[in-house]
This record gives sequence, C-alpha cells and structure tokens, in this order.
Amino acid sequence: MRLVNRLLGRRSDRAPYAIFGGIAADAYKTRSLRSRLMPVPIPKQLVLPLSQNLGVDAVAIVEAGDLVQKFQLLAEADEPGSVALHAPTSGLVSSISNATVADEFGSQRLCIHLQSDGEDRAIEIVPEADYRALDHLQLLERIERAGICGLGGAGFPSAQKLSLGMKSGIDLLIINAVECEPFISADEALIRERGASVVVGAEILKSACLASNCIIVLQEDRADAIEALKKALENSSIELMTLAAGYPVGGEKQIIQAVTGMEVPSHAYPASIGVLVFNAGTAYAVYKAIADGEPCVSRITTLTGAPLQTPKNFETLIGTSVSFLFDLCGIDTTRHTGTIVGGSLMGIQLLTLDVPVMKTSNCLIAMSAAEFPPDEPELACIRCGFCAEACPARLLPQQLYAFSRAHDHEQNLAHGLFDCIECGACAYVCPSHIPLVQYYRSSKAEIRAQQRRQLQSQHWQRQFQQHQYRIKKQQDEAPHQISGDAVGPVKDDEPAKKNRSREDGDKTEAAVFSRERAKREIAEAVARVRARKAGHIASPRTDAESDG
Amino acid sequence: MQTQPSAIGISSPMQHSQRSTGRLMLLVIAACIPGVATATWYFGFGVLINIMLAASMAIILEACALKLRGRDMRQHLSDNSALVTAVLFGIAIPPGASWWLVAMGIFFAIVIAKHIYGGLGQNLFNPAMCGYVLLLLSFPVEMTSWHIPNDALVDGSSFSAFSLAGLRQSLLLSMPVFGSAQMSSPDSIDGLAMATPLIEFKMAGTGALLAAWDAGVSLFSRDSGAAWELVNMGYLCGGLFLIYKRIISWHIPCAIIATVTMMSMLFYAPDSSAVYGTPYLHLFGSATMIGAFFIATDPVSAATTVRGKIYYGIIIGLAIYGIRVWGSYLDSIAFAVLLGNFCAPALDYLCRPRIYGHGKKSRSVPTTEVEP
Amino acid sequence: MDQVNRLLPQTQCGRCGFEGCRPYARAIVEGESINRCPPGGTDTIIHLANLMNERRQALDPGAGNYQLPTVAVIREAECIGCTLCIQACPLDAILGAAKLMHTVFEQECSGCDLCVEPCPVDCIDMVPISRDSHLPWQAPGEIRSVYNPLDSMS
Amino acid sequence: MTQIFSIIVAAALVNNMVLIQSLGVSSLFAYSNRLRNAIELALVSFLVIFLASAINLILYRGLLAPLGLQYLALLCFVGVSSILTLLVLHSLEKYFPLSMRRQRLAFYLIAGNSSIIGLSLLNTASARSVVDCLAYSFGAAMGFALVLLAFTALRQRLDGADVPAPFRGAAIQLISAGIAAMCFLGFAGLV
Amino acid sequence: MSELQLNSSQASSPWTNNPVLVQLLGLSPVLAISTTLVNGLGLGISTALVMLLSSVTVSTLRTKINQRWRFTWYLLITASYTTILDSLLQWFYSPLHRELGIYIPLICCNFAVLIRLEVHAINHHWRSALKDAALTGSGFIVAIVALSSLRELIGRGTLLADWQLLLPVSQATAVISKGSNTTEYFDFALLLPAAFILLGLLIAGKNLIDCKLNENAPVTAREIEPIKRARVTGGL
Repeated sequence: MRLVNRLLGRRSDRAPYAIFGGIAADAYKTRSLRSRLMPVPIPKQLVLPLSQNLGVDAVAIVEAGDLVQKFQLLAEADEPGSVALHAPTSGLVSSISNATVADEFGSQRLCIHLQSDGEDRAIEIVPEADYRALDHLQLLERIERAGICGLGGAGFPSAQKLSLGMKSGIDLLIINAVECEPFISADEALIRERGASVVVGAEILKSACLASNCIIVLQEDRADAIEALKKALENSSIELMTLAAGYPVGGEKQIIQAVTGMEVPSHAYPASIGVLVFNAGTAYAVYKAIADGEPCVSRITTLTGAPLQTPKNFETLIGTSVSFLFDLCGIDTTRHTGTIVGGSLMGIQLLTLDVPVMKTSNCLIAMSAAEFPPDEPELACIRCGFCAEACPARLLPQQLYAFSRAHDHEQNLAHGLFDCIECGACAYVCPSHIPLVQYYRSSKAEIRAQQRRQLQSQHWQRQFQQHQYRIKKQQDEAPHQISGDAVGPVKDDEPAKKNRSREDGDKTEAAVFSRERAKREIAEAVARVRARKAGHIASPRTDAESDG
Repeated sequence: MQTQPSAIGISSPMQHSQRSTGRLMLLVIAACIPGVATATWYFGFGVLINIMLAASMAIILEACALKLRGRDMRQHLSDNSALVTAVLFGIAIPPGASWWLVAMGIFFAIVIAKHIYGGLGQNLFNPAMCGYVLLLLSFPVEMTSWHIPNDALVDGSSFSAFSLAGLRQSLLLSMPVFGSAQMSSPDSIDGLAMATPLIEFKMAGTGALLAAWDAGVSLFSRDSGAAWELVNMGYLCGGLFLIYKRIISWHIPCAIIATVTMMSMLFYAPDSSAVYGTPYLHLFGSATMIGAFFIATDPVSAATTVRGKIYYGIIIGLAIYGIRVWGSYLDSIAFAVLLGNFCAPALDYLCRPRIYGHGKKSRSVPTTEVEP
Repeated sequence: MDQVNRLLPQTQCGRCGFEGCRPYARAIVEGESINRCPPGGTDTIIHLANLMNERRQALDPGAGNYQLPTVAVIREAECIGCTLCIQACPLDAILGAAKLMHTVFEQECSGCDLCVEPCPVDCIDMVPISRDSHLPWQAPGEIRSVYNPLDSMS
Repeated sequence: MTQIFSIIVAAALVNNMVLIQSLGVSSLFAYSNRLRNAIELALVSFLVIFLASAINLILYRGLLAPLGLQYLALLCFVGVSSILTLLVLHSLEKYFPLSMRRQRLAFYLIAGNSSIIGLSLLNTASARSVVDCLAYSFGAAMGFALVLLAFTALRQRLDGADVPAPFRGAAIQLISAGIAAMCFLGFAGLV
Repeated sequence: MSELQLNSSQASSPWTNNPVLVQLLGLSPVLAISTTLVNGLGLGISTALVMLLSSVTVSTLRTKINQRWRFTWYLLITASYTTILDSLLQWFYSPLHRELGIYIPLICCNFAVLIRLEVHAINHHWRSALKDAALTGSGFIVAIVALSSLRELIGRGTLLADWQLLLPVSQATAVISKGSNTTEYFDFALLLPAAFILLGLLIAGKNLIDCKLNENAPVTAREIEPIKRARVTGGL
C-alpha cells in the first residue's frame, strides 16, 4: 500500500520520474514497422534448445524417433530456472543432441531436433471461456504448464516470478512495452495489431499476482501503439503511462524507477519492493495460454537491418533457424557483415547463422558496414566522464575500467561492479572506443572464478581439519595399532626396524587385524561412494569414527 | 550441458556514438580560437609564435616518447592530446618568450608530466600547467614580462599588431639565435612589458590605487586592461561553446567562477582595502576564464564525479583567489589547478555517487557478496 | 589470522615450508613473508599484500613456481595398492584399500602433489584441470597484456 | 582569532611539513596505498603529531628552558613522542583491533615520524607565544594528514597506470610528490 | 617499493638494498639537505656515524632491552648520540652546523637508522651489527652524495663549492663567504620539488641499470634458496 499511497498522494497525474543517466541512441524502428505482423511458414527442421534462457536445461520426456503433435509437451521443467518446452508443430523427433545456440561464444547445448511433417496437427487444446473464474493458483499453474518465460530478453520463468511476487505481496504490476533498444519493434507491432489481447493478458497477470494496480508503459514517441492501446484500454482498470524516449528506460530496474521513483535494492528482486515487471510479449503469451489454452510455441521477432530487403515483424515458431528467417526477408549477402540477436546495445553477436530462435529472441539484426562500422581501435581512457553521465546505475565506469585493468577486484566490488546491468550505455558514448562492457564481463567472470575457488578452498580446509582430527584420534586411541599396522612395505629404516621387532611378537594377530581392516575399508569405501552419489560430500568425520 | 566455448565472444554493445577522442581534442582547440585571436590582436604575433613553437615541439617529443615506449605512433598521435597541451601551454606563457623556455616547458609537460605516467589518460597532473609552473619557479622574471613588439607601435599609445615589423621582432624575440631583438633600450622594455591588470593592481599598491580610484580612473581604460577584458570574453565564449557541445560539464567552471566571485565580493571593500579588487577585475582582469574553462576542465587530471567536480572547482577557486590576493606569485591559475589535481583522486574516492539500489548508508561500505 | 587463512588456497601442499595453510597463515601474521604460496600464485600475493599493508612481491622461487591447478590421477593399471598415497593425502581424497587399486576423487583433490613422491611405482600423474582456466569473457587484449600487477615493485 | 586562523593556514599550506619542509616524507611513502587504511592512519598520525608536539612544547617552555636544560630537549622529545604513540595505539587497539602486523608497522611509522620531532624543534626555535605555537602544531598536523590522504589516493590511482617499467613504484611516486610540492610552492607568501 | 619492508632476511648493501634509493627510508633529510655536495656529505657522514654508534650500542645492550619498549630505547639511544654529535658540530663545524640546521637533530628519528636497529642490531652480535651499519651507512652516503652533486651541478653549475665548510673551524673564525649565486643557472634544482623529481629520476636510472644487469646476468647467478617443503601429513 505504501506504493499506492505514494503514487496517489504525491503524483496524481502519474508523471514519470527521471532515471539516472541514459543515452539517446538513433532509432531505426520505422522500417520494420512498415509491414504488418506476419506468421512464418513452418520450416522443415526445428531445433529446440532444452534451455530457452541459456540457464538450466529442462528434462526431455520424448526420445529420438517419437512422433509428436503441435503443442505436445517435449520437455518439462523440474528445476527452478527451467521452463517447459512444447512442440511448435507436428513431426518427428529426429534426435536429441548438441547444437549451436545463440550466444556470444557459439556454444553447443542439448537440443531437441524436430523434423516437421508439414501437417501441423495439434493435440486437443481447451480454451478457457472465462479466465476470471480461475483463482490465482490455477492461473499460476497454467502459466507454468504453458512454458512461459520472460519474452523480453532474460527469460526468467514467468510462473516463478509470479510466485516470488506472491510471497512478498505486489502493489503494482508493470507491463513493459518500452523498447528502448534502437532496432527492436516487436512489442510495438504486437500492441498495434493485437493490443486488446495484450490488455487481457495484463488483466490475467494482474489477477495471477494479486496486484492492486497495473500500468502499461510505452515510449511516448510511438504514436501508433499509444493510440491502439488507448482504444484497447477503454473499459479497463489498467492505466497507461508514457515515458520519454531514451536508452535504457526499458530495463527492468530503470522502468521501475521511472514509474514509481523507487529503486530496486542491490542484489534483490523487484518483488521485494512490491513491483513486478512483465514484458508486453509475455502478457500476450499469457493471454494465449489462458484464453486459448495454447502453450508458448511462438513469439514475435523483429527482423531488421539494412541488408534485408523487407524488414518486418514475424510471429516465428520457436526453433526456427535464423538463416531461414533471413531468407524469408530477402537478405543481400554482399552487404551482410554480421548478425545480432537482441538489440544493438545489449544483444549478442552470432558466430553462425544456423542457430534457432528461442523464446527470448526478440530481434534479429542483419548488420551492414554502414550501420555498424567496424570497431575503431581502443584508445586511452581520458576520464572524460561521459560514461558516468550515461550510466543508469550511477556507477563510475571509468573507475571500474581502471580497476578491471589492474585486476583490482576488491575495489571493483567496492565500486559496485555487480550493480552494472551491462546495458552498454558507457561503451556507446565512450569517445576512446573502449569496450567497457567486455572489461566488466571479464572482471565479473574473474571474480566469480575467484569465489568458486574460495568455496573450493573452504571445502579443502574443512577436509584438512577433519583429516587432522582423524589422525590425532587414531594416534590417541590406538598408538600400537597404528605402528603395528603401519601399512607401508617401504618405510624409513629406523622406525621400520622398531616396528618389525614388535610385529614378530604378534604376527598372527597383526595378520588377522589387517585382513579385518581391509574388509572394513572396502565397506567404508563403498559407503562413501554411495554417499557421494547421493549428492552428499562424504564427511570424513564418520570415516574417522569407523576407522577406530 | 554446456560445452566449452569455442571462441571468444564479441561483447555488446555493437552500436557506438560518433564521438572520438581526437575530435574532442580538436574541438577544444577550436574553442580556443576566439581567445587566441583576440590575444594576438592585442599582444602581437608573439602569442601565435608561442603556440606554433609549442605545438611543433610537443608533436616531436610525443612521437619520440611513443617510439621509446614502443607504442603505435600513428594511433596515439591521432588523439591530438599533445596539441591541446601545447596550445594551452602556448597561451599561458607570455608572448616574446625565448624558444628555449618553450622547449624546456614542453619537455617537462610532455615527457615528465605525461609519458612517464604512461601517456594520455594516466597523468595525474595537467601537463601544460606542470610545464608552466616549472618555468614560473625557475625563471620568474622571464615568465612575468610580456614583450609587445615595439616596432609595431604606431605612436606612443596604440599599435597595430599585424605589421610585418611586429612579426619580425616577435620571431627574433623567441629565436635570439638569429640576431638580437631590437629591444635593447631598457626604457622600451619597461614601457612595453605589460602584465595583466591584476598584476599591475597588485604591484601598484594601495596608495596608488586609492589615488586612481579618487581620480575616477578605471583600470580597464588602459590598453592592456581592455585587451584582457576582451581576451577573457573570447575564452568565455569558447568555454560556453564547449559546454554547449557537452564536451566539458558545467560543474567545474561554474564552481570556480562562483567561488572567485564570492571570495572577491566577500573581501571587496571599496573604501579601505581596495587592494582586494572587484569581482569583475578578478574574473576578467587575468587568466581566470581560460583557467576555469580550458585548464581546470582537462578531464584526465580533474575530478570525475559530480560532487567531486564541484569541490574540485571550489578548491581551485579558493586557491586562485588566495594566491592572487595574499600570495607572492602573480599568476595563480597554474598553482591552483595543480593543487586541484593533487586533491582530485581523493575527491573522486570520497565523493562517489550513490549507486542505484544502494541505500544512503551503505554507500561507502564495500559489498562482498555477489549475486548468484 | 583467519583473514589471512581465508586468502590462502587451502591446498595444504606444504610448499611454503609450513604444515598446512593455517600454520603458514599464523606465520604470516607473525612476520613471515607473503610470497611463499605457489598454488595461490600472484592473486594470493596481491590479496595478502592488500590485507597486510605490504608491498607486492614476486613468488619466492624457493617455494616453487606457479602452475595451473591440477589434480592427481592414478594410473590404475600400475597401482600396487600400497596405500602410501592415502596416508600422504592431506584431504582424504584418495580412496582404496591395501593391495587394492586406489582412485582419486577429482573434486576433493587440491592438486597438492604430496602423493606423488611417496608412490613407490610412480603411478600418479598430476593432470591440469580446466576448472578455472577458461573464463567465459576475456578482457580486450592489446593493452591488457602490457600490464602486469607485479611490475609495480620496481 | 584571525591570527590563529592564519597561523593554521600557514602551517598547513604555506609551510606544509611534507611538501615544503620535507619532514616525515618517508612516512608518506611507507604508509599503505589503500585509501581506506590511510584514513585510519591519517587520523592517528594527526592526533599523535598534534598531541606530542603540544606536550613537547609545554615541557620545553615550562621545564627545560627555565632550568637551562635545553640540550636535553631532543632526548625528552623523543621519549615523549614514542611513549605517547604507544599509548595512543594501545587505546586505539581496544576500539579498533588492527591486525598485529599492521599495528607494528603503524607504530614504527608514527613513533619515528620525523615530523613530530621536527615540529617540536621548530616550536622551540620560534619566538611565538604558546597559543600560537599550538595553533601552528595543529595546522601542521592537519597539513600532514591532508597531504597523506591526497597522496595515498594519488598512489592508488598510479597503481593501475601504465607507467614505463623503470619508473614504476618509488620513482613515479617521488616525481608526483615533486609536482605536488611545486604547487605548494605557489602558496609562498600567503599569510 | 612502496611499503616498508621489515624482513630481516634482506641483506644490507649499498646498491641492491640502498636505504634511500630502494627502501625509501630517511628521505626527509636527503631531500632537504642535498642542495650542495658539501651539505650532503656533512649530513651523510653524520648519519652514518650515528648509525654505527647506535647499532653497536643496541646490539651490546640487546639482552637488556625490554621487548615492548624497545622502540623507545632505540629512539633514546639515537637521540643521545645525536645530541652529542650536534654539540660537537656546533663547536667544530659551526658554519656547516648552521647550514644543516634542524636536520642534524632529526638524525635521531631517521628511519634508515631505526629500521637497521630493529631488523639487525637487536638480534645480532655487535661485530655483525657494526658491519651491517657500515654497509647501510655507506649506502646512505652514496645516495645523498649522488643526489646532492646532481642538484649542485644543475642548480649552481659547481661541484663541491665551499669545500672549506668540511674543515673544522672554531666558532670565532667561521666567516666564509659563500659563492655568489647567479641566476644564470637553473635555480629550480635547488628547490625542494626538484629534489623529489631528481630523486625519482635517480631511482628510475638505478632501476634501468638493474634491468640491464639482470638481462646480462645468467639465470643461475640469481640465488634460489629452496624452502624445505613441509610434509603436511604426519603418516610418513
């Protein structure tokens, strides 16, 4: 309620707040908005990565050789972070094997390869006549079953986000239709053509997270979308807010700041301050999942860039390959210099075109030398501070850069490296063409590696302490056993001699003992292996006790 | 199930703004033009000769230093930073300075104050001012006498700066190797060694000034005074241009100018202690404008956080006024800027802005935990 | 001292001349030099220097050279089951019984190589691991390679 | 009041101990180059310098000079400063437990800080009144602490700089100190 | 070498472990006094003397010095010697004494002296302490002489001017006219900033020479003392 009071008490007109920093990048949206939103023909081959957000893999429940129908569940989510996967069309599962996915490194990940039969037979789906009849838990369960994740870019599973919000209570639901990235127009096209469905999706989300308020946010220079949305919102309790154009107002943290004036605490989810943000595309997917009963098998993707003859927005099936889509738009290969998935500022540059569209792929940009000139050489940082002005997190990028170069990670942490959202505004404005984001990413990777090492070393330390404890206990309890048993055939001379004299005395006893001990050790080893398999780290303390 | 990446990724963003360091530096030089032109008009070719000499030496020294350090010469020369240093240095030293003065200052500026620190972006102190202060400390006499070519004099009080004779004499002044300048008569030197009105003000002493005030004489009525007024206006215009182009931020110049104005208003008392001078005199009677807009704002050595910039400006402003009024040096900009540079890293550290999502209290506490 | 101990890699290899990382940590607090930990390498020295207010220094060559992290792997065909390595292992990372073949638990092994020397048949190899060697993002190359954090020690 | 203020300014800036009189220079270089640690040390050394020179001053004026024992001044100063440092550090240790080794280092640096003795000697030589001398000590100690802070931040930035190999470390720091001293020379004549 | 090294393992040497150029100890007098070679020599020799005497004293008294208060003891010992030296100089080298001024008493808290006492003299026999002090002292003299001759040469264009100051004179006859300073030379070198900068350049020069020497020296020449590896596990 604090938020509502604040909103209504202080700012009845819902004027947006200012965000920190930000840049004004040239927009290239109109050319992909010229034509209408179009469905894509079904390609021959679909590649469906088991993880749609490059996080945790879902578990495949089909095998190679299975015939599947459209909307059939292919893989189910069993761990936090994974989302269910459904068949976008009917066909044959040819294999489940590694394939290149859309990330910066051209990594291989486990994918379901689906050969479409062209018939597009669907399993029976049950449209919900009245979603209002469902309570929020039912809605949540259906959203989860439909395999919906955030379609804006990060791909966080929507059902998990909603349940997170339910724990802390949500005052405000924000439907983010702000596409601040200069090339993307998918959400705008969606709202322009299917605004009513998006609004229904927003209503469903609102009742699913029990939010008291809901706002759809648009950029104020997108007149068509605003008009369409105003029409759709006529009889709705959902409000509309427009924000001044600028990058990165569409970022989750930034849009919360712009709408509410509040900041998401560092290392916390927005739900902790009572706000949830969903992408407009997600709202549309939710609408389809509840009202039509269709799971998430397609998304709206912008295809743009100078080398494309007809840039447009497509409703693409998940798993369609990028080269297939480019061919549909008529690509001029002579001018094509590279491909970006996502926006030009936060997107990923692909190493190969044979990667599938995923649930998070909101835009495909064919690069040309004119729009994306080759990187100029990196010059020295002159500490001009443009980056600090542009940073939406109010970091000091020039300092972070210096610390990253000096590998001074202590200072990096003190200066909030992990509050960097990698929006790229700093690198965009840098007059010395320093790839700042890359420095931060490498520093973050180094810090994470160091922390992994630290955890490892803590583990080793514990083990060593237990080892010492065991040795001490052995020595304390049975010094004669240790020496008599003294496992080594190769020993230093003197102690060996001493031992031998003692050994001679009770040779039979020692032999019996050592056989027993060997047995015990084997049993113990088996137990230890089992324990490890069960996911526990075998505690040497129990070993020590059983060792005697 | 991720396997090892096969290649090193290309990091976002893929799109960049069109600004580049080299162009920024050129714009700074361009912004100097009004001021330099006015100064040349009033003080003769000496100003231009200084700048040319300094620029050529700076480029040669920069190239040598880059060569010695084994850096890519073309790439690093293209950032034009040595040129900016040279222009600022050339403006700072009095016209008519000999070539060896220029050479020594530029050497100190480029080699010691810049390249020993690792080149552009790493230097802690403003190179041009380092060179200037070195000269000021070593050759106080030479550095405070402004030689206006007397061949350019048309009659006793006015002169045309752009005469050929004036050019010749300026050249001779800076290159005494090729013959001695025709300024042997001590009288003419005295008459033409013009300093800033502030210096005259300071040297004249209270009594003379009171008399001047009584007589209703404004310090700006004289040639040199008017000249300085206009020169400063020129630099002010250039500086405003830079702010308009968003090459420098307004914080530093505003803080400096505000501080100097406040101080001079605070201490100015027209009846008794006229030695303190009016705010107008402090702002336009000396090198305040070029200091505030061009020298103190050198991004490399200035503070970079917003609050840091304001404190930095205040420190410089206080030092400018303090040294001018109470100190024994006549020109205070260079010392003040170096003092500011000395404090800048600490200011930056202490004035870090509050990061998004961090409460006001946790600002200085380093976070050790990391998001999963 | 706990702070110091936390910075050490805890491989318990004894290369520093102390019996385990904690004794070395105690020794550092009492004035031992900070550059005797080869497994930690430059990173550890820098962290220790920051903590102890000392200057950075190069690794003491007497303690050995830095190498990428390794794990011990026993060539199982050659192992005679003498259990000497089991006793040598400070972390109980080797499993096996007398006269039977032994195995190293990769996750438990810190790569201290203390087990290599006692092995009578030299059947233990130290194999470099890729656990940390490849970072997903690497810093842009050219300028980076010029800087070496230890160079500031004249 | 104005006079005391001007004495403080003069002591802190015009006659800055480190950069003008070159007292306590090695402490400047020996301190940590982490600003966070330096803030602790700057406070401690400010305290110690001010207190020790104040006590020394009173001892000298009140005891040694009347008794004609001026030649014992040095011994007396040294004793006072080292004992005082030890006491201050022990009391600090209670509230801010520094690690053993750091403390030992800090102790050396503060106790043996030539600025304490130098300041005391300067005070004995000057003809100022006791209050003025105290103000002078206060200003000088403040100047020392401020320069220490600024210089530490400077060194911290130098750490990451791409300095040519022979100049790394001490050389570049000395040169920086030289340039800083140049700008402090600009205050000459002030006050 | 920014932070102080308190390691006793470092051997004292006028070159590789020079107190001024490498350890940055005792900088205050070096910087302040090195305007002329004569001053530099005077201060260098005095400092070395105090170092020698107090090293020997500390090492002979080492069993009696309280561990906790040892630093106070060091300071008291150096202060006594310094006081004596101060009076001697005042009697026999009055003009030099006037030149050196406050920096003579300040020898007592010169780090170069104190650190040697702490690191070496307190733990060793007096002969060893004497040798150590002599080496360190000569290092100190080398550094101060190098810097002061550089500054005198640049600043005044002379070397060892006013050498008479080094001769003992009675207080009464001490009237030596100093060579007139002309402005033709580079005055800046006599100012303190120049001392900082020139010392920085000297150290850089030394580093450069060291680099070259290291390149030429065969790798085996660098001594590696292997640390005896500890057997962490007690089983063997």
